[in-house]
Amino acid sequence: MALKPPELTYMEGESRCDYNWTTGEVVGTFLAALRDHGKMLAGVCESCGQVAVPPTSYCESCGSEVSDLREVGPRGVVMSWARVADDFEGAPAEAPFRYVLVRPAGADTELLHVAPDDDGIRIGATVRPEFRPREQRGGAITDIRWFVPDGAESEGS
Amino acid sequence: MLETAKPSGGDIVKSVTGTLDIKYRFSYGERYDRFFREMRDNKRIMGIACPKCGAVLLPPRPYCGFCYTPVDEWVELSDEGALLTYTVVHLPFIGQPTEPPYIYAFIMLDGADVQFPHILGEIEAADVRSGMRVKAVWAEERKGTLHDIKYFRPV
Amino acid sequence: MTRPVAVIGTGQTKYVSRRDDKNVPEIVREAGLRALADAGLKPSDVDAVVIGSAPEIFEGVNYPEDWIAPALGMCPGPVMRVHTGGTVGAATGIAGFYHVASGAYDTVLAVAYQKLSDGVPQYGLSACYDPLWDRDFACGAPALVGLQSRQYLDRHAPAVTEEHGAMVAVKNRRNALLNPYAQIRREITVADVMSSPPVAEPLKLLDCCPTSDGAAAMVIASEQTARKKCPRPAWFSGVGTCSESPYVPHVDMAYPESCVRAAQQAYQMAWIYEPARELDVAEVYEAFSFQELIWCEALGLCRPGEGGKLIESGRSDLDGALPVNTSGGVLSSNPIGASAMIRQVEAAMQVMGRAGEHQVDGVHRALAHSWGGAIQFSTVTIFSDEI
Amino acid sequence: MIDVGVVGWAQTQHGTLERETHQSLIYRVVNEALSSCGMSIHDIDVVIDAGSDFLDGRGISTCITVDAMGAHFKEESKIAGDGLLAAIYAYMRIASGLFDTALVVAYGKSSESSPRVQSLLMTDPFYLRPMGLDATAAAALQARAYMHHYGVSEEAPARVAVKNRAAGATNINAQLSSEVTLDQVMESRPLVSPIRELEAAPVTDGACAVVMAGEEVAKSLKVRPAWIAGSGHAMDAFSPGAREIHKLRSAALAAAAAYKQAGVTDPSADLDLLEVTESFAHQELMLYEALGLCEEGEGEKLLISGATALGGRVPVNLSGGALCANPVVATGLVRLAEACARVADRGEGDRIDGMSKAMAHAAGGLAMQTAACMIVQG
Repeated sequence: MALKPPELTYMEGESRCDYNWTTGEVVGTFLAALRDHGKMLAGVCESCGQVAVPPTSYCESCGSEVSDLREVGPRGVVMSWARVADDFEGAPAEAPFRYVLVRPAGADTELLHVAPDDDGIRIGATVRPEFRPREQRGGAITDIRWFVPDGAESEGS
Repeated sequence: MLETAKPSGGDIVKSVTGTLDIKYRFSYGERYDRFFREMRDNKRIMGIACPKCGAVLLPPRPYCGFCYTPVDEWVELSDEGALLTYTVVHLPFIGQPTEPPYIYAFIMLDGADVQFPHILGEIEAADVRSGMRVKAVWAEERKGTLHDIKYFRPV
Repeated sequence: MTRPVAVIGTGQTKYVSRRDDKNVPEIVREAGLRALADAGLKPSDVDAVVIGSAPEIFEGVNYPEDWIAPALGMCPGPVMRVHTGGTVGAATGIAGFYHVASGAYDTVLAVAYQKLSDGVPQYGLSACYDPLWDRDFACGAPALVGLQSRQYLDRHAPAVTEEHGAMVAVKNRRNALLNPYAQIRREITVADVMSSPPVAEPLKLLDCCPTSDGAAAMVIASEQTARKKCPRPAWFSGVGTCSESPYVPHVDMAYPESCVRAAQQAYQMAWIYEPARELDVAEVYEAFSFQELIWCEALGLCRPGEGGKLIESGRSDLDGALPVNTSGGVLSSNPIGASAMIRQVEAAMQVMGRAGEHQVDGVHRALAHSWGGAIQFSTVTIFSDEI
Repeated sequence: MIDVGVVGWAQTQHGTLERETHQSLIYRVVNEALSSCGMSIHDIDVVIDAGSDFLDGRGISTCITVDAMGAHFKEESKIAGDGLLAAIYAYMRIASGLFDTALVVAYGKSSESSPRVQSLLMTDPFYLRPMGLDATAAAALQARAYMHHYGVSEEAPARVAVKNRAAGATNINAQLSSEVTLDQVMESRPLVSPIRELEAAPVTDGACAVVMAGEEVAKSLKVRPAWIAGSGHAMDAFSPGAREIHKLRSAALAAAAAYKQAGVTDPSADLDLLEVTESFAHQELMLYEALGLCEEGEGEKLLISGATALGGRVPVNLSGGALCANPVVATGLVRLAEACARVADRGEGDRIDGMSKAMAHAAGGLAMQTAACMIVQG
């Protein structure tokens, strides 16, 4: 009664679960403003005055309440970027594309987003958000399709 | 405050949905490999005996959980044993291979000192009693998992 | 000997099935700021934060402390997350105790939370089982505790019956009527419990805890700060935890040895010889009704097999000699990762005299218990009104 | 705080260990750590462990590893994050006076799932996850910002990889034990540029265990301990865009706390060795600055001076660091084990003459949001 091959090496498994995350008022308002108005709102800390985008209901810098939201941008400055060459599952854009940290005009922090793989995307460059058409927006950070170099023609327009 | 910035076109976004789907490759390791191949190929349930405290252990590990001694002595166990405790599961859950209601049980196999988890078949829930004798019903097609036993039936 | 450490403030959110106005960090912040306010402190008075939550799969974020801790106004600062399963809320409070007892920090904020409605709780619990062993048969927590409850009932029949479990459910839901934070606040009868649908027999729906969103927090401080900030601190007088393997001979789910040992350790540290007589209140982690009886036996609050007699006698009622689960217990609110800390919070509040309508008169010593894993992790914390 | 010594340590061979389970790895490494100091599991009062449920594919994975750690009927608690944080908690336990000995265990088997997905799980559901941001992309943004801000050359991170791979070539436990040239690194495949394949840590399975004891027990053992002189940990803001991403504020704060406790005023003079968690090569340069080995922006200069290489003034990662083996969760605890081996006077091969004080560093979060440090001395 010898043991036969094949050896048992791996058991395939998966963890699959659906989520429905409560956003809270500040996050929910920010996402709705993207969807309904194509605008970026930043949170203003009532104590240290930091203007943070995207906003949280508490200041990540000093911990105080953030109760005032104000529009920032739409133009912003690229503070850093990174180039993705290969596609991956769940990628926010078709490769090649670039991740960018953009500081919108009037904000003290940076928003993480994506940009086309364009030499105009470099540190210090001015960019502007390109929103998806109104009917394609669902109230998500991806309602901004990406940030393009300011002055560039948007694709398909 | 928030009101001033609230979009007039619609309500705020109350929640965001998403799905996690993470794939794993769980290593059997040398012990589970041997254990499940014995089930798959030979319809045998194997325990491991601790040389120090003498306990016959399940599931197979490289050590005795009780006295932390290295263990390596494989012992064949009976596929028959006594029902330690049981519960009738009515609650459905994601990924459940058996449709509820079913009887989930801890069985003390003859020759083992640690419980073996499985389900019961060929018996009505009302007739189950702790301590009753049960025996494995082996699956025709076996792949090296606990499902190589279909269920335990009353003796 | 270790230096004295006390709870000087507590905070809780209202426990609800779906908190739809705040996200996870915001709920944690709510409880944390309430605890600080209760202690008369500001976030800047805190030297370190300890966070606790159960499996990350509940909310689908790994290392959630990285996301959440900044909401407590502590960043940049020292943050540590404890992660021990069902016991985690208590293990978080205990980690807070060691942060201060070690002399490393003076004032620590300990927060535990769960937002179960963001995910699928029973799936999260089923994923706790070994994928190569018992995952396919086990079903969340009810199946495991179904096995435990059956073992307990069979051992002590006829002295313990299914009705005794129902009486626990009735008592704790009645206590919850007095607790503004409790989720389930509805009077029920033994008949209601007995006729509720089966979940994992012998557990019926009303024998089971709900799933909740919520957070609980404690401010834990050194003697110097406690004396300055709190008229009646709840001193940590006994702390014990014990883990056990589920895969060793003689595992006894009906009288878990990890619980017995954790209690012995805590009693020894607190100089308690007769827990049933010397304790004034006890909060035990009864996620399912029969567990209250099992824990009371293992903690020495009654003799083994006398759990039925205990609940029948009224001794564990709110106006009894040793009230158990004055808060309404886990049966009334269950944000899993916070549930064990809620036990500590209630015990501390009873000692501090801040338990409101469910305050028991003259509490000097209170016990908080929790269990976790495959009924294999136990914690016992004793709070006292004097060092 | 009372004196606590690290008395025993061990790590597994690191690599893709497909025939090992979490339990077999843990059992072996714990036994080796115990025997390194002549102790038995029965001498251990408390076990503090670190693991990641998502990485393990199980909730509360201690349910089935607690016995492998020898924690049956013991005090045991689990910390999320790196094993070095667990070591800090174990240190507190002994310092409280309630425990004489502690065992610290950390393990990770990254080969059982996708590292990209694992790091994506660290993102929040609202702002970062929809962008698919993983650890490499976050580190790439950090690398570009850092290099731009201080005018760091493109070769500088590659030089870190060359240095650490050379060091790793002598480390018998390392996963990657071959030297690489500057050209090889520069020509390696871009992952998320500016990060290249050879500038990123490998996918590793491995475990580490450390035994600690209070003064009395530590002095009663036949082997000399490495005494804990200081420790600290810190967390920065979560949002990468809300941090000054070209600096490592959490590492600076964690180190400052450890330095204060240990009486270290000039780290590059007072420390003889550092073991740091450079999951990506540029991070070692940033750490030189954050940990006070040089001025802000001078990391590349320090590297080129040779000060941080073997034989230099303040060697960093003589083990080869995370670039040669990165068993996540255990990576930082491995740094502690390596640091102890270099400074403890145990008459073994690993100790380096003249070295008496070393610091171990661990990192966590996207783009090093969190840090932990522990200083040990022989």
